[in-house]
Order: sequence, then structure tokens, then C-alpha cells
Amino acid sequence: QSETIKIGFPTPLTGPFSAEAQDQVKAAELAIKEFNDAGGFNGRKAELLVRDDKLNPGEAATRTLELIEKDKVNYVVGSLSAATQLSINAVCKERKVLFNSISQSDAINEVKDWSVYTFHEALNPTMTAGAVARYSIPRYGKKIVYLTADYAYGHEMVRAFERAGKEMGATTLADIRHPLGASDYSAFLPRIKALNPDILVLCNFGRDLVNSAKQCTDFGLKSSMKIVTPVLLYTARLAGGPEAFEGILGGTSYYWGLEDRIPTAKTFNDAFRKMYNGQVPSDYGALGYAGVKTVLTAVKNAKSTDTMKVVTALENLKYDFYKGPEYYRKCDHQAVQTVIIVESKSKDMKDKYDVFKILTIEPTTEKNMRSCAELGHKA
Amino acid sequence: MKSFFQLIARHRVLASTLFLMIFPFIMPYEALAINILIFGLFAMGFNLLFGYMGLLSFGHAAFLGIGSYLTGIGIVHYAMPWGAAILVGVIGAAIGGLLMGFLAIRTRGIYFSMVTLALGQIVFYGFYKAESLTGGENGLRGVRVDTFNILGMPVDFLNPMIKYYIILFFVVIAMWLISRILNSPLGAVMEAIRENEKRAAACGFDVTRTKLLVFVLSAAICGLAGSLRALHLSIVPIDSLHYLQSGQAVMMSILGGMGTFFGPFVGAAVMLYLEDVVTTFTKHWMAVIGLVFMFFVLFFPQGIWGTILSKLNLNQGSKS
Amino acid sequence: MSSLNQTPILEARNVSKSFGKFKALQDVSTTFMPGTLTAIIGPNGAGKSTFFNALSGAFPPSSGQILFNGKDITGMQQHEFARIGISKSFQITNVFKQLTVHENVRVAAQMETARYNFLRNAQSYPEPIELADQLLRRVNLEHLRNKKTGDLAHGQQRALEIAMALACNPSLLLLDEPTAGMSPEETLVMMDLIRTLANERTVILVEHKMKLIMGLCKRIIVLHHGEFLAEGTPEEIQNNAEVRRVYLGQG
Amino acid sequence: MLRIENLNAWYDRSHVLQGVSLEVNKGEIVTLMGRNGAGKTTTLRSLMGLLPKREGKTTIDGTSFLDLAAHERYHLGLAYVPEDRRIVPGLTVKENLELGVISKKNRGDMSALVDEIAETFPRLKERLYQDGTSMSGGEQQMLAIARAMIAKPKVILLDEPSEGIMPVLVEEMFELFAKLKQQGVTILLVEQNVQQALKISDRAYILDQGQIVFHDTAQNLLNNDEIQQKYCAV
Amino acid sequence: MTGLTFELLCMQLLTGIALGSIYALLALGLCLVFGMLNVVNFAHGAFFMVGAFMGVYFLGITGNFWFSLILTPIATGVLGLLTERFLVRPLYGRGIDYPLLLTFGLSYVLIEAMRVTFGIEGLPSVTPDGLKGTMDVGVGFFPKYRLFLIAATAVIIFAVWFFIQKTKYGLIIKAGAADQEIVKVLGVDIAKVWLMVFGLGCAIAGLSGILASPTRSVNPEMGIPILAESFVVTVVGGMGSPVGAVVAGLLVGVVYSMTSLFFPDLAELSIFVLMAVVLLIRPQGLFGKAGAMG
Ligand SMILES: Nc1ncnc2c1ncn2[C@@H]1O[C@H](COP(=O)(O)OP(=O)(O)OP(=O)(O)O)[C@@H](O)[C@H]1O
Ligand SMILES: Nc1ncnc2c1ncn2[C@@H]1O[C@H](COP(=O)(O)OP(=O)(O)OP(=O)(O)O)[C@@H](O)[C@H]1O
Ligand SMILES: CC(C)C[C@H](N)C(=O)O
Ligand SMILES: [Mg+2]
Ligand SMILES: [Mg+2]
Repeated sequence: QSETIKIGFPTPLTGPFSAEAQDQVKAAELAIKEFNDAGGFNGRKAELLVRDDKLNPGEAATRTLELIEKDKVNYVVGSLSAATQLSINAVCKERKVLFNSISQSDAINEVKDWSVYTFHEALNPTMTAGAVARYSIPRYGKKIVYLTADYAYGHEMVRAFERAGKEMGATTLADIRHPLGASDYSAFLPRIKALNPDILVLCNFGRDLVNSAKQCTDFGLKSSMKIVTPVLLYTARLAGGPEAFEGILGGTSYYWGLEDRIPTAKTFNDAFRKMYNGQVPSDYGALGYAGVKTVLTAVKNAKSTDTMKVVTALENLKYDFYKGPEYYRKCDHQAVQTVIIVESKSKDMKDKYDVFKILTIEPTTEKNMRSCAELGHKA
Repeated sequence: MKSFFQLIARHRVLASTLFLMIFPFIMPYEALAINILIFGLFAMGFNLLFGYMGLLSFGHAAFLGIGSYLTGIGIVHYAMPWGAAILVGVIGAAIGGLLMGFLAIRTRGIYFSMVTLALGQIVFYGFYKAESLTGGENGLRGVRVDTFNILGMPVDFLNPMIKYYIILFFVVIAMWLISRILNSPLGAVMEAIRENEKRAAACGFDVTRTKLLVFVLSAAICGLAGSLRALHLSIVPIDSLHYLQSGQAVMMSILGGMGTFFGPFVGAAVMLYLEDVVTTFTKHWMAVIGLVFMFFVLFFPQGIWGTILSKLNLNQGSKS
Repeated sequence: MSSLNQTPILEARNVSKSFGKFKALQDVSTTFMPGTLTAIIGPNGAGKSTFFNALSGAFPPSSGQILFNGKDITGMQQHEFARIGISKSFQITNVFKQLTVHENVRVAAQMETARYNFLRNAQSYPEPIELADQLLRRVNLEHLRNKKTGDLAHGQQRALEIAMALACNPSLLLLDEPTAGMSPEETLVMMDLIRTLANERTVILVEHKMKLIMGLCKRIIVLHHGEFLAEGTPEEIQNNAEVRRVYLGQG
Repeated sequence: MLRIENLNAWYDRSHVLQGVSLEVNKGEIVTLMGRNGAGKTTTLRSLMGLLPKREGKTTIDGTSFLDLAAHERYHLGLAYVPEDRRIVPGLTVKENLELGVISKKNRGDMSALVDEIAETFPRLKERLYQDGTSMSGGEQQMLAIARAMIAKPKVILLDEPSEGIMPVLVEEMFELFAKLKQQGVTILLVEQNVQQALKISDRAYILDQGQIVFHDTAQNLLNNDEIQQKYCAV
Repeated sequence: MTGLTFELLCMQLLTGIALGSIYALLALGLCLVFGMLNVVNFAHGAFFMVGAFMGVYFLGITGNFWFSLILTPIATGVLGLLTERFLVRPLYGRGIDYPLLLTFGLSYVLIEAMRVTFGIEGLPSVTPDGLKGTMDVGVGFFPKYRLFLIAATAVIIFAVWFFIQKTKYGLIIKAGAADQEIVKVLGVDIAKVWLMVFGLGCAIAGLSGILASPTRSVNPEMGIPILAESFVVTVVGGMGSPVGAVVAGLLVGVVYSMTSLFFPDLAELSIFVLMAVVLLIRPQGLFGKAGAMG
């Protein structure tokens, strides 16, 4: 049989996360290419079917239905927001299709949404925000103010940061929730200034982060407090510019600069550079690579494309594709991996890609994750 | 030829039904066809108010959303049977329409649009904040109906074709209702009010009551569309309530031909189909859609369906 | 006037209306007996249309009362006026421009029979359709039956205006300058129509065409500056010096 | 001065004016009469350039203007008082008057112009700051005429100016037209108030179904019993 | 709430005014076009966005914020002129819906055009030198740039007000909005006036874009949310009333800011609630004329 192995890839090619999404596609194509160049599986090549979910959960569900019903894809990898990944997950779960999610969310690990077909290659807020808390609280102080995008993902970041902070005796002065997608944050800033915290945690993402960071800078907040953010995106930093992000630190799943320390990162970056004339992959882009690559590797390991067999193969997979060793935790299929803490540079940049300084890498450990029991899983 | 079309116009519900029976076979995949059914219904419900009463609401997403959420919540949290869940959705939307309409019809013109927009956003935030029931930004997941029991006969609702025809059944009922309304004396009053409120009142028609009545009917139909959508997607995204969704109904109606019976449906079909196809081969779909819109506005001012009707000289009294 | 023991069909008691500081109507009191034909005249801006608007429910008077068949109807809504049988034609043409001529009248005619029914086919109610056709014949518009109203010439719209006012079969008909803009020929037709209408119901009209009024009504009321100036038979009015001065002129 | 030859005009597909020819000499008042729907308004509107489709030849002082846009015709000295008055809602009486000269390069002093107008229409001066459309029907008519006259046009096209105007004023208005005529203004008048119109007119045309069916001097028309019977009764 | 001080309230108020300035400017352009042409310009937000991009782009070329401040409105204004001439003009007289749909389509095209030209991430924008940093305003430190924003808005608004109230164009605009035919008959080349008004509206949108750019990220979608907000402002003020647009802009800014202080997560909702309440009490908006715009 020489039928291709089809991987459906719904992701928001347009809309506010389009930069990240298009990078995801590029990296995923790289994974496909590597698989095919290596001869595929029993001569069967892999194919990526990219669909624009427009960052809209309804559209994402429809597109996933299309991929499953019309295109008859074998697996689904993708998504770039909590809401769309949960909707894709819901559809896949109902149709018993394997889904490897590459966007952050805590909910997807919980038993309510989870199914045996659900894998989560991305970090989740508990891991990222926790790591940032563990890094910054001892260094900058215990009085914390949160500026939070008012949606599930924002709340999850706060919860994780507080949870890690509690062990270190941190106190929350205020959790200020701003509307998702607000373009002006100035109205929240005088109060934050008046509260005078040690650390201001920006629990938002993408353009919200760019705008809030920028305005914090304008209002001179940086002189009296440290600004940190659980998810500091490479692409957001590029779009926001060095001035706005100066001195802000945060967590990320990947930064190309890891190549100095981790050999697989170097291999991955070089392959990416070669395929896309000199560009480097972004953090979320890299997840596209990993998400597809793990699934295809599992197919090979399972020696079958049968979904349940691939699930088992994934559960048993130990891999190091680009950022050091990883594996999927058995109970919730969460990828156990490192969190990289970076700080935005504003000077001494070698080229336009050189935007972060790696402060530390928090090692892989299940201790920092919510336990299986906590999530409602049996084992 | 012409008499053929007149025949169709006379039996418009029957004709539409026959057409929709074969529709899934000309669409690339069933989920899209079902989406078109649902949004076609949504746009038709909206058009009842917009095209026939001249009230441009920017808050109709509220009814789509209320329908979806109530049906979804009924199934997810209260394990209701699907029939009851749909009923709850439709009634909920009608009640929502009554409240919103009651407040909004005191204003006119663009102000009416804006009040409905604002009230719609308030509904949005209400559902957004009721996270424990609605799932907030993440949406309501798990609206699962695997099998439909029709007169004791279980059918597989996961089968896309079966799902299509089940949903079509409801859509046809709603279309029949809309068609009846338009042909009825109330339909005539609606148009009269659209043309000239002052005169309509002087003729003895209670303008406020009529507007409210139509608002509620329109909301209920949009609510039904919402309920069906929850069953179709098995999730309820919060975007269902967003004003951009209301905007879609406006666009669909105008694109297809406002104030025509089938126009909004055509608008929905063209728009969704185009978006689907264009998105698949270019990421610059927005430019393509934008240009197509501009093209139609400039060269087909009566909308696609409206233009077809007037080319065939069938739109006397704009009743098709 | 002759029928002393009858209740008036319409009575205005001290009706006043102000727009901001401006008093358009001040303490106007008068009665109209059933089956009579009365004309209201007065200079431009005297308040005739304002008085009509108050009588027909377009807006409530600022103070004073309006009684219909002895019942106080002040403050009722516009559509309720139409339902109890008060109907008005507008001075400035006010029709449904996008609908056809016949639809205009039919809609107005369905008020009685089939107001809000939304499940029956409108075509299944013969009464409004027939009534509409009949009224169009009366105002000589039957040849334009299926034309879009907005495309009609001014005078034709004026005639339609009357037909619509008649469609809800009112017992009291208020006509605000019904023949304005009509050609002499058509004016004659309209006069005849008004005369026959007055046999069936009470009619009050505002007109500036004195010759027309003189031949038509027995009673004339004159308003001036929002106040009652005079009342009487055509002869009395024509010979009233004050009326001549402010309104009629010498001619 | 104003000359129309074989004018045809259409609304959509309906051919409303079918070869109308007429002529108004300088300083003349010419009345255009005819039953409702005859095409009187349409004639005036096509003279003013407000009809999308028109054919024929129209000249003013020998200058052909059929192809000019409405606003250019104003600058040729044509003024128009529409039958439905068209007082601009939301503007005061004064602003409505001001509009009459707004497009003139040197429009002169507004208050002097208003005073001039007030001589003819004192009511308007009393109400300068009232919203134009809240005035009574007759008052609005005065305003519309005043607005057209304030620009001192060469030719005024009047569409049923006496409609809704009280008798005293109708007389005065016709006197005013006569006065304007003496000042050299040329007037094309559409009127249903035929008797009075003819009294001040020099000549008259009768329009029927988009064609001129009769034409004579006003005096002859007044004496023509048949025509009187047919068009001028009441 | 703890720590509520007079200084905080004042700062919050000032923040609201700065925010409201942008709203007021945007609404002014929107309301000018609506009031005159009866066109609801759905591309207004896109013109704002294009203005921001142009601003950053011209800044890049000329290296001077002030040049860019002049060039940008000219560029978007010309774009507006072209739009009116070739796209909107054929639609006059067809009611409010068609231009709405057309400009909606146009906004998609403009967004995509910027994506293709400048990339999907958008451009980093910088605060002009001289206006960087904060300044002591007595109750605390406030960004200099936002103070400049308030001042610049005041100047622009005054200029537009003068144009509308004190020149004859204002009267033509008002009359033309209500009845174009009569204005034509009175000798005004209304087509030209419409062209200029549309151009002016778009120029103001572009100007608001460049003025806003240093305070937020410049990206192709930045015009979408702000469009809804400026509609709210226009409506609260009363459609077609420039004074209303300004007052409502500031009001909305301040309401947003104050809600942010007390109920931060309801900030976004607050402006919609404000609009609903205003319209339910005064159906024609704060400064709208009753009865106008049926
Ligand atoms: N809404 C309003 N606001 C302010 N003034 C008004 C309003 N409506 C009417 N008026 C004024 O009230 C007076 C009476 O107006 P009305 O229309 O009743 O006059 P009329 O007698 O019908 O005159 P005509 O014979 O000219 O139609 C007029 O001076 C008019 O300007
Ligand atoms: N906008 C229009 N579209 C189509 N037909 C029209 C339009 N306006 C007028 N007509 C038709 O053109 C013919 C002439 O109308 P016009 O208004 O010129 O008549 P008129 O002589 O001024 O009548 P009146 O005395 O009633 O004002 C009429 O038959 C009318 O129905
Ligand atoms: C890519 C993710 C960090 C995005 C996040 N999950 C969201 O919902 O917005
Ligand atoms: Mg009157
Ligand atoms: Mg006429």
C-alpha cells in the first residue's frame, strides 16, 4: 500500500497569531520532509493538510470535521489557542482521531476534556508560569501584581504562578484582569504603580503582551518593579521591538539560541535554516516540528498507522528532537520537557534574530506539574 | 423558462427543500453544507427583521448564541434529550428577543443598530463570565449527541449525511414558517412599517407591537439556527455571541439580496463556500473575499438572488 | 347644530399645543356633530394642521381634552385613534412609496379584518382586496393599480392619500388640504367624492380653496394665531371683516 | 431667453416627456398647465438637470445647457422651486435662506439680503431661527420661494407655488411675480390655480401626456370657453 | 478598594482623557463621513491602521516624526479620495447598507495589503525622541507622549470645528447631508463636496493612526476592535454631531478608565453599557437631533 499518511493541521494562518501559525506550518513541513526523505513508513509518504482555523473555535471544528470526514486524515496536529485546541480536541475525541496539540492550555490535561486520543506536545501554563515564578520570586521579591488577560488561559497562568509562589511565601497584591485583546492598558497602570509591587506579572499573550509591555514602559513602571511574563514569545518580541521589552523576562518552550548548549537544537536550526534560507524557527514554530515528528516517529515505532497502536507507541516514546529529552506522561499525555527562562535584550544584539538572553533552563520534572490525581486521572 | 421560475416562486418552500435535498452532493464536504444550512437559516431569520421590517440589528449573534448555549447547557449539564434541548434554545432565544427588542425598538435607524450591538455585547459578557456553565472563552465542550432517536428509531448522528438531513428537517420547518409569515397580513404590515412608520400608525397598526413581534419571531428562528449549530459542532464557541457574528448575518443578507425570501440563504452559501475554498489555497483569503464583496456591491446592487430575480422580472412585491 | 339632543361625535375642550415657547394652539374648544361636514380655514401657520394632528392622535395636546362620542380619548396612541374610527389624510403626502398603489390601500384596509395574523395567507382575505379596488375606483386611480407609488405624480399621490384615509372605514374623517396640488379638473372630482363621503360619515377638512369650501360645507371654523377667530356659515364667514382682513383678502 | 426644443425625458423605462417644445422670452411669465401626471414637474426637473435621461435641445440666452449638471445650471441663472418645497431639515430658516446664495462667489451681506426678502415675507423674518421644516405648510412654501429668489436668478421655475398658501397671500404672491417680471425676471410657472396664474401671465402652454397640446396667449386662453371648461374650472 | 487616593483618581482621569482623545479623533472622522454622505465607513478602522503603518514607514524613511505626521494624513486622505471617487460614488442613493458592505470589503483588502507589504507581525513603533519618558503633572508622573496626544487632538478638533461651524462649507455639508438634490439645484457641486469630505474623514483616520502608533503595537488587525469602539463613541455622541463625537470620545475614555480602576475586567463591557444606557434614555445620542436620521 502506498497511500500517504495524512496529517491534518488546523492553525490560525490569519488573525493575530498568524505569524506564529505560519511558522508552525514551516516547521511542520520540515518534519514531513525529513520523514519522507528518510523513506517514509513502508514506502508510504506523509502529507500535511494545512487548514486556516482563523483562530475561531467554530471554524476550527468545521475544518477538523472536513479533515476527518472529507480528507480522511490519519491524525491531527496543530492549533494555537486554548479555545481552538479544545474545540479541535472535542471533535477528534468524538471521532476517535488522534490529536497532538501544540498550544498551551491546562484544561486539555484535565479529565473532562481529555481522551486517550489527546496528546499535548506544548507546555502548559502550570509548567511555564511555575518556572518563571520559581526563577523570579527569589531574585526580585515577594509582592506580586498580576495584569491578566481575562480568559481561561490568563487565569491558568495566574493560578500556576501563585501556586509556585505560595511555596516561596509570595503574596498577591492584586490580580487585575483586563479584557482579552484590549489595545490600551494605560487605564490599569496608575493603579499598578500605586500598588508598588516587586514583580508585575503580565499574564497575557501575543499582541496583548506587546501592547501592555509597551505601555508599562511608557508609564515608567520598569524603574520601580520587575516585569515578568510566563510566556515570552520570540515573535511578539520581534513585533514589539527592543524598547518595549527591555529587561522583561519570561518563559518559553524553545529559543533558537539553545543551539549553543543542545546539539539537537543545532541540528534542527540548521535544517530549518537550510529549508527557509537562513531564517530561524520560533518557539511555537518549533512545536509544529515536534508535534508532527513525534506522531510520525510513533507510526514507525508502532509499525502501523492504526490509531490505538500509534497511541501506545507515543506513550512509550522517549525523544530528543530539538530541545533535549522529552516524553509523554502516561496519565494525561502531557509532554514532559524543559522550560527556558529568557530575558529580552536591548543592546549587544548580534543580528535581528538575537533577541533573548537565556537566563536558565528549568529541567524536566513531573514534580512541577499538576499530579495525575489532581487532574482527575486514575494513574 | 419564465413560467418555470414563477412556478418556483409560488412554491418557494417546496422548491428550496428540493434543492437542499441535493445540496450536500454539490458541496465539497458535508460539514460545510451543514454550516451553510445553519447560517442560511440564521441569515433568513435575521432578514425577517432587516429585509422586511427595515430594522438593521447588530445584535443577532445574541440569539444564535443563546440558542446554542442553552441547547448545549441542557445537554451537557442537565442531560436533556435533544428535542427538549432544542426547544429550550429556541424559547430562550425568543425570550432574549423579547427583552432586547423591548429595549431596542425605542430607537431608530443607526441608533437601533447600535443599541442592539450594545445589548448583544452585554449578552456576550454574561455568557463569557458564567464560566462554570458556559466554559467562558474556551467555549462549551461536550455537546455530544451520538444517536438521534426518531420515533423510537436510533440513527447515527455522527454520520455526516444523516446529520445533514436531520438538520435540514428543522430548517425546512423554519423556512415554511418564514414563508407563511411573509405571505400573511402581518407580512404586509411589516413592509408598510418599513416604508413609513407614521403612516402605518395612522392606518391603525401598532408599530411598536408589530416590531416587537417580528423581533421575537426573528430571534426565535436565529435561536433555532444556534441550537442546531451546537448539535452540529458539538461545541459552543463563545464567538457565536460576538458582534462580528451579527455582522456576518448582515453581510450574508445583503450579499444574497435583502428583502428576498431565499437571498440570505444564497448569501450565506456563497460567503461560506467562498471562504472555505479560498482559504484552502491562499492565506490571503481576506483580500479575495473583500474584492468579491466589493464587486458584488458595485455590480449586483440587489444582491445575488435579488439580481437573478429582477433579471427574470420575478420580484414583484419582492416576494421570492 | 340642528340636532341639539345628540352627543357630538368629536369635542375639543380647551385644546392647546406648544412647541417649546411657541404656542401653536391656544385653548381651542369646539364640537362636531355626527354626519356634518365642517371646514377649518385660517392663515398659514394658524395651527390648523396642529389642531388636526391633535384630533387624530399624531401627538397629544399640551393641555385640554378631546372627546370622541363622549369618551375621553386624550393621550391615546396614534394607532388606537385609527381603530376607534378616526382617520386622517396628511397635508404633506405620506404614503408607502415602495409598495404598489393597490398594496398601499390594501394594507390600510386590512386593519379591520386581519391585522396581525401571521399564519394565513393575505390573499385569503378577500375583503381588504376588494375594498382597496373599490376605493381606487372612487379616487380614479384604478388604472395605476400596480404601479409603484413613488413613481406617481404629485396629484395622483394626493388622491391615494385620501383613499388610504378611507380604507379603515372611519366614522370621522379628517382631510388636511385634500385637493392641494390637484388640477382643476381633478379637484372637481374630489369635491364630488367629499360630498358623497359626507353623506356617510363626519368629515372635517382644512382647505385654502375658498370657492370649493363655499359650495361644500355649511359650517366653517376660522383659526388665527392658534386661536379661535370665528365660526359660521360660509356667508357669515365671507362677510366677517376680521376674516377678510387676515385671510381672504378683498378678492 | 429660455428655449426648449423637442425635449424628451424618461424615468427608468417610462417615456414621460415626448417632444416638448416651448419658449419663454425675457421678462415674460409663462404658465405651464395640465392635469395631474401630465409631465409638468418632469419638464421643470429636466430643465434643472435632475432627470437621468433626457434628449432634445435646451438653451438659455442661446447657451445650450442640456448636458450641464444641475449645479452648473444654477450658475447660468436658473432657479427652481420644487413642488414639495424641499426645506432642508435640521437647518434654521436663516440657514435655508443662506443656502440660496451659498455657492455664489460674492454673495454679499446676508442680513441685507434677509431684510430684502422680509419685505415680501415678513413671517420669515419673525422665524429666522426656527427649524425650517417645523413651519406650517404655507410658511415652508414662502421659504422655498424666498430661497430661490435670494440669488436673483434670470429665470425662475416655479412648481405650484400657490399650493397650500392662504388666499390673501396667494394674491400677494402673484402680485410679487408680476413685480419680479417688471424687474426683468423671467418666470416659468406651473400652476393649478389657473385663473390667477393666467391673469399675470403673458402666455400659457397646456401639457397632456407628455406633449404640448395647446398654446396661446394668456388673454386668449382666459377668453376661450372650451379650454376654460376643460382645464380651468373651480 | 484599598489605596484609593486623590492622586490615583487624577491619574486615572488623565489616562482616560488621553485614551478618549484617540476615540474622539476617530469618531470625528467617522461622524463627518456619516453625517454628510450617510455612509457608515466600515473601513475607517482600516484607514486608521493604514495611517499607523504609513506613519511608522515614513518615520523610517524621513527619520522625522513631524514630517511623518504631515505625510501620513495626506497619504490616507488621497487613498480616501480614490475610494470615494471610484468605489463609494456609484453607490450614492442606494441606502446605507451598500456602502457599508463595500467598505467592509475594502477593509479586508486594506488589511491584506498591509500584511503583504509590511508582514503579518506588524512593525515595531517608537515614541518620537523628545516625547519619550514621563513628566511630573503634579499628581504623579505621566507619559509625555500622551500629554502631547491630548494637545494634538485638541488642535485638530478645533480646526475641524472651525471648518464646520465657521465656514460656509459647514452649512453645505449639513444641507447636503439632509437633501442633496436641493443643494445641487442651489448651485453646489455636491459631488466635489462629498469627495472632499470623504478624503478629510480618511485623512483624520490616518492621522489618528499615526498619533496612536507610539502607544500600541502596529499590526494589520489593529483597526478592527477600535472600529467598534469608535462606532460606540459616534453613537453616544449622536450620529453626525461633531461636538457629540468629541464629548462622547472623552466620556467613553474616562468611563473606560474609571471602570478599569474599580472593575477592571468589565472595562470593555462598560462602554457598551454606557451606550445602551445613553440610547435608552436619549434615543438620538447625547448631541443628536431628535427625529434626524429616521
Ligand atoms: N414641531 C414644531 N416645532 C415648532 N413649531 C412648530 C412645529 N409644528 C408646527 N409649528 C408651528 O406652529 C404653527 C402652526 O403650524 P400648522 O402646521 O398647524 O399651521 P397650518 O395652520 O396648518 O398652516 P398651513 O395652512 O400653512 O398648513 C406654525 O407657525 C408652525 O411654524
Ligand atoms: N420618479 C418617477 N419614476 C417613474 N415615473 C414617474 C416618476 N415621477 C413621475 N412619474 C410619472 O411621470 C408622469 C409625469 O409626472 P409629473 O410629476 O411630471 O406630473 P405633473 O404634471 O407634475 O403632475 P402633478 O400636477 O400631479 O404634480 C406621471 O405619469 C408619473 O406617474
Ligand atoms: C499559544 C498559546 C500560548 C495561546 C493561548 N493558549 C491562548 O489561548 O491564547
Ligand atoms: Mg397645515
Ligand atoms: Mg407636479
